[in-house]
Amino acid sequence: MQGEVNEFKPLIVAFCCNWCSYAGADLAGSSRLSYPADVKIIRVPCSCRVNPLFILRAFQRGADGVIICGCHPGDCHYTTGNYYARRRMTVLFRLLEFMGIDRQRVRVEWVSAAEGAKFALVMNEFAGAVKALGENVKLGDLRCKP
Amino acid sequence: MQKIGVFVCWCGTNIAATVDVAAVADAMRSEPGVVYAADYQYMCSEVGQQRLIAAVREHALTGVVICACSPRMHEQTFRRAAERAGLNPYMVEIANIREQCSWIHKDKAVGTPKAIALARAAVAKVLKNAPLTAGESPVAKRALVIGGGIAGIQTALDVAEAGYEVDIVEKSPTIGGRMAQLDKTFPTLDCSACILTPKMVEAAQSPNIELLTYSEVEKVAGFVGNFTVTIRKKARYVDTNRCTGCAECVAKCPARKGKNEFNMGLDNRSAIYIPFAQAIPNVATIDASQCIKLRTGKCGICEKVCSAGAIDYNQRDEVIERRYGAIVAATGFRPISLEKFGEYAYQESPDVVTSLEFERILNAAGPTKGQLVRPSDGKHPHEIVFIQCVGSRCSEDAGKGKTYCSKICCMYTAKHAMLVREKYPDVRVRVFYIDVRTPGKNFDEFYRRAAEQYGVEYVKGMVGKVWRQNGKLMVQGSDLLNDEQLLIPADMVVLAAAIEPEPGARALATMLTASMDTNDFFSEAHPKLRPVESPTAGVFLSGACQGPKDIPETVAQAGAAAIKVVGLLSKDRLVTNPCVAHSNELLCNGCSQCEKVCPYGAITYSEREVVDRGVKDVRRLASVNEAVCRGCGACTVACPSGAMDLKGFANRQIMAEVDAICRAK
Amino acid sequence: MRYSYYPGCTLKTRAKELDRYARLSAVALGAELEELPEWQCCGAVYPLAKDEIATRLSAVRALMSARDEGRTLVTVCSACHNVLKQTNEALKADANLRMKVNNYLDPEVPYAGEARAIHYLELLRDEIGFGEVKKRVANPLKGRRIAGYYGCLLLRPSAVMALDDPENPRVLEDFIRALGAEPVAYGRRNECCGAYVTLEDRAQAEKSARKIVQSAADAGAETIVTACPLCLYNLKNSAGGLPVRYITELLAEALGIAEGA
Amino acid sequence: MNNENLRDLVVEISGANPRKCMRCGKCSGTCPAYAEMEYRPHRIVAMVEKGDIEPLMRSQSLYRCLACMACVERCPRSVEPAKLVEAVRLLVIRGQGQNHMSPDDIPQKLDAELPQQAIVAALRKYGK
Repeated sequence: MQGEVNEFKPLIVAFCCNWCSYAGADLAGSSRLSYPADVKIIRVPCSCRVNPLFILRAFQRGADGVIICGCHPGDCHYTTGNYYARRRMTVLFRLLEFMGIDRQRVRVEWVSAAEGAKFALVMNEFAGAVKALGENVKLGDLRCKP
Repeated sequence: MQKIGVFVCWCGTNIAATVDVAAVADAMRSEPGVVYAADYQYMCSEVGQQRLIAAVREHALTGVVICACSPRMHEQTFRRAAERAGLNPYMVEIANIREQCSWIHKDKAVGTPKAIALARAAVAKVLKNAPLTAGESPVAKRALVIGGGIAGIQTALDVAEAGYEVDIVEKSPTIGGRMAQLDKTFPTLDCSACILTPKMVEAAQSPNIELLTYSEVEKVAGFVGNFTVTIRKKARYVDTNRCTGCAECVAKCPARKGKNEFNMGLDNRSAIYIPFAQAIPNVATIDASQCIKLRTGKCGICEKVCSAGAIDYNQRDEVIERRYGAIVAATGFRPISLEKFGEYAYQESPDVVTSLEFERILNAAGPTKGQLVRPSDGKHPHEIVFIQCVGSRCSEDAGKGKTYCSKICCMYTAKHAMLVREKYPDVRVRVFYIDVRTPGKNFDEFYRRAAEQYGVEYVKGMVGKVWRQNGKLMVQGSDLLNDEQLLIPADMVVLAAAIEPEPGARALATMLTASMDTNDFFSEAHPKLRPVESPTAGVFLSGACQGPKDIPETVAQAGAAAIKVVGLLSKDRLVTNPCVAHSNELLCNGCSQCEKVCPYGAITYSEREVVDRGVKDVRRLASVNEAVCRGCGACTVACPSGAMDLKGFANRQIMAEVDAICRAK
Repeated sequence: MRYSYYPGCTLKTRAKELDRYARLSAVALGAELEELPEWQCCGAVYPLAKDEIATRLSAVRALMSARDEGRTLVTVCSACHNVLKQTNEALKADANLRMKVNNYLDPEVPYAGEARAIHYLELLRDEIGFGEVKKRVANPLKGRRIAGYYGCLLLRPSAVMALDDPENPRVLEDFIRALGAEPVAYGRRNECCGAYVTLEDRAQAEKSARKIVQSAADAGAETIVTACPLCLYNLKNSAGGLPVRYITELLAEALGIAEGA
Repeated sequence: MNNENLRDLVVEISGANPRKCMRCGKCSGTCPAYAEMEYRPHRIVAMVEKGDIEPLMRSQSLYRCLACMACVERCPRSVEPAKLVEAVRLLVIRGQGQNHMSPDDIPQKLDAELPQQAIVAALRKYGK
């Protein structure tokens, strides 16, 4: 038990769309499929509601990984929201890489309301990958510097 | 100054076993803004709700956080309770500490800190909440049913009976669907047409039902209560108002090589055709791909023989647009393609047929006039082998078939076997089965009757291969109970092919923004408690498009879907979702980015006068039509100036959640 | 067009006709088969166990050698082709196997399934084209009713071999048709001839083979053709009475290059 | 070795999963060596799943399988019975002195027509 006290616990923020992925997370729960407690879910109506600023904010505040989950392409409750999310994140992830955040700390995944097992699998996998990378360096906010 | 109350639910032991609920409540007491925190066994119970109401009043709470099950379960319950206490319902936030915490973590050491983190995030969010008022939108008092099989017909009849207008859109020239193709129905063996055609006639005669046959849905816009649907009425090249259904044209048409869809392609039909005798509407349709006149300009015989003058070679597709309050998907099923099951020789031998083809062979109006003969040579068969589970219950990695049980095959195979033995006692009938699944009223008794009274031989095992040899079909399979491998020289083999959703359902689901499962069946809003509703408001499900089902189940579900439609149409106005976008006109720079990404066309621009820091100015500004906006938030991210925000999921609310979650660091 | 060619051990001894006519016919059809400089026996059967590494190595060497020559690898023996193709696909799909094999062989350039291994029938169908074969036929085998025998090795496992539909194949029938003969399709054309069990229990192998020959005879065939020496041996021994020949013998006969023709 | 260990070993060597079996018996309906086998393919899968490996290891059925892959090809659950047979056979012949066939056995089986590939194949399948 001693060893576990100092074990690195990553902080992971998961943005889940209300219609597919949040429901998928609920299904993972009602199917009792576990994934690390390090993952904390924020409910948004659609993956396209995820403003890149939210992700930057998370990294500023010490998140070790951020994952955005939406409906599968073609299945978006709002028809096209997940396509916007995908394109925005592609651009953002390149920027993050430029800022020195490992590409593996961010991810976009499609999880439907029927895919409880996939949700758990994705979260286990992602949490494992982030854990392996170790603690992230907080992004600085220049406006806060003297 | 906000005053927040936090309520931690035990959910019996569902939460309390792996989350220390008292510790969560305790931790919340020291959160900024929290003036009250408590835990209780069942917050969703009446007593639990009363406690919430009492606390709101006693402590003059301005916002409430419930730490309980998923908001998808009880958000509405708690919003209503808050309203009863005089609080704006949108001042309630839920921390999901059951599905996303207690149920997935094994003990309190892990569960409690996570529950606290989730509760903190909810508190942080509710502090930034603002009261919201839902708007209202009118309900179009008309329903659309897509699919004219027994599911669609029954739903339409029930909706019409309740006094509402309903349209049935059917892609083929007649309503009736799969049930019209069936000979007899289990477990009573009554004739399918005899019980279906009265319903078809009733649908045609009902003043509240309009049949749009040979038509397809092309576009769906709008939302619950206010759908605008574009429907293409395909050209029949026949004036349906003039055609009397005399079928003179059908008899004289020289192009007779069209595959007869009604008989599963077992025989041919003419280019101008009426699908079957009891078709509704009973009018002819020209298959343009087969018609000599339409292809080459020569012929024109049907026009000459038609005494009603109904033939119109110049007819064009007609596109209409209608408004509906509710939409029902009833698109049905088809048997799967058997191309990946070559071991059963379906492609090689005409004497290997699917069960639906066999149904047509048994039917008096079928290609053999109901005579049981081999399709290859018209001879009477002496030995028939039925193979169950062809393409059903396959593993995902098998690369063929479906993972689910098709549900109806055990029963229809017992029916077929029984019908054969009843009419032709000289025919030996064997059924290869893996399991016989007959959970239905009088179903198992039916199957036992096939075995015990009709002498159908049930063989526990599976056929490995079928091939033609010396004019017979050699069927090699295992008889597991007798521990032997059988080699049966059979005359016919009938395959219980798995069923799958009609292929057009996928495109329709996309138009309806209704979700589907991995097998392309429509998903229900809740597998147990909302089985006939799609997760998309105003879209309902009827029949096999939601999953394999037999006729009694389909009819029951069709009726259930109808009452949901009636419940919706009986309202004059619907409360709209207040979580919609809005633009801060002082920040808007008129760039139109939001307008471009809006999937609903809810954003418009106009020149308006604003007063910015005391200065009057006329600017080009975005405004959101709240009745049309669905609240996805695409515009909020597209907006470069930060003018666009989403009520209920505002930037500052989500930022506050992020901050709260990250506070652990 | 030049191809690497893997004959296999049986083609050097008992099945010389299969080999000789494969080469001669290829030349007549404008394809050049160049035997791999050094090759070893492929092992005759593909190991079904995951932990068998050593028994896969000779196949890897052959594949690697074809890759290094930059040519497609053609094999006419069904058994050799099965081993080579399955080994190649396993190396593409299984990273663990790939690592072990490369550790063992330690090649200059690690091997990851880059070679393309095709069967002689695929050479005829996909590279040369049966239409072209038909044009070059000098002695059409008119009126001959010929049954193509696939056995198991050409087709299975279909997800890996991907040569034809595993239950309703047509490549041999199309081949026979291209030679001007009449193909006879019959039920047991993709059932096993008894294979190596002939050494363990000759009676069992004969029984299997007899059923196949009977099935072909019932369908009215005069001759059976195969691409596998072991199939030919088993079918001939089955006392079924039908002549059994190699596909390349038939091809050479139709092209008019068979000796004594 | 106890039953569970033996089962785990067979599963590991074969890479096949007998738990996926739904007991349809299609493997036994398809097997061309069915008549020669004491334990039929469906039974072999069930025995491996149960851990009943020892009777299988003593059975001649292991040497009757043609590895023709018909059961693998047609199985609706992709259980791959042929791989299980091969794994059990390997458990036997990998033991010291347990070769079912050795090069010394070959000369008496030879005839003038026997192709080399048959000998190589038999030695591979029946020996180390």
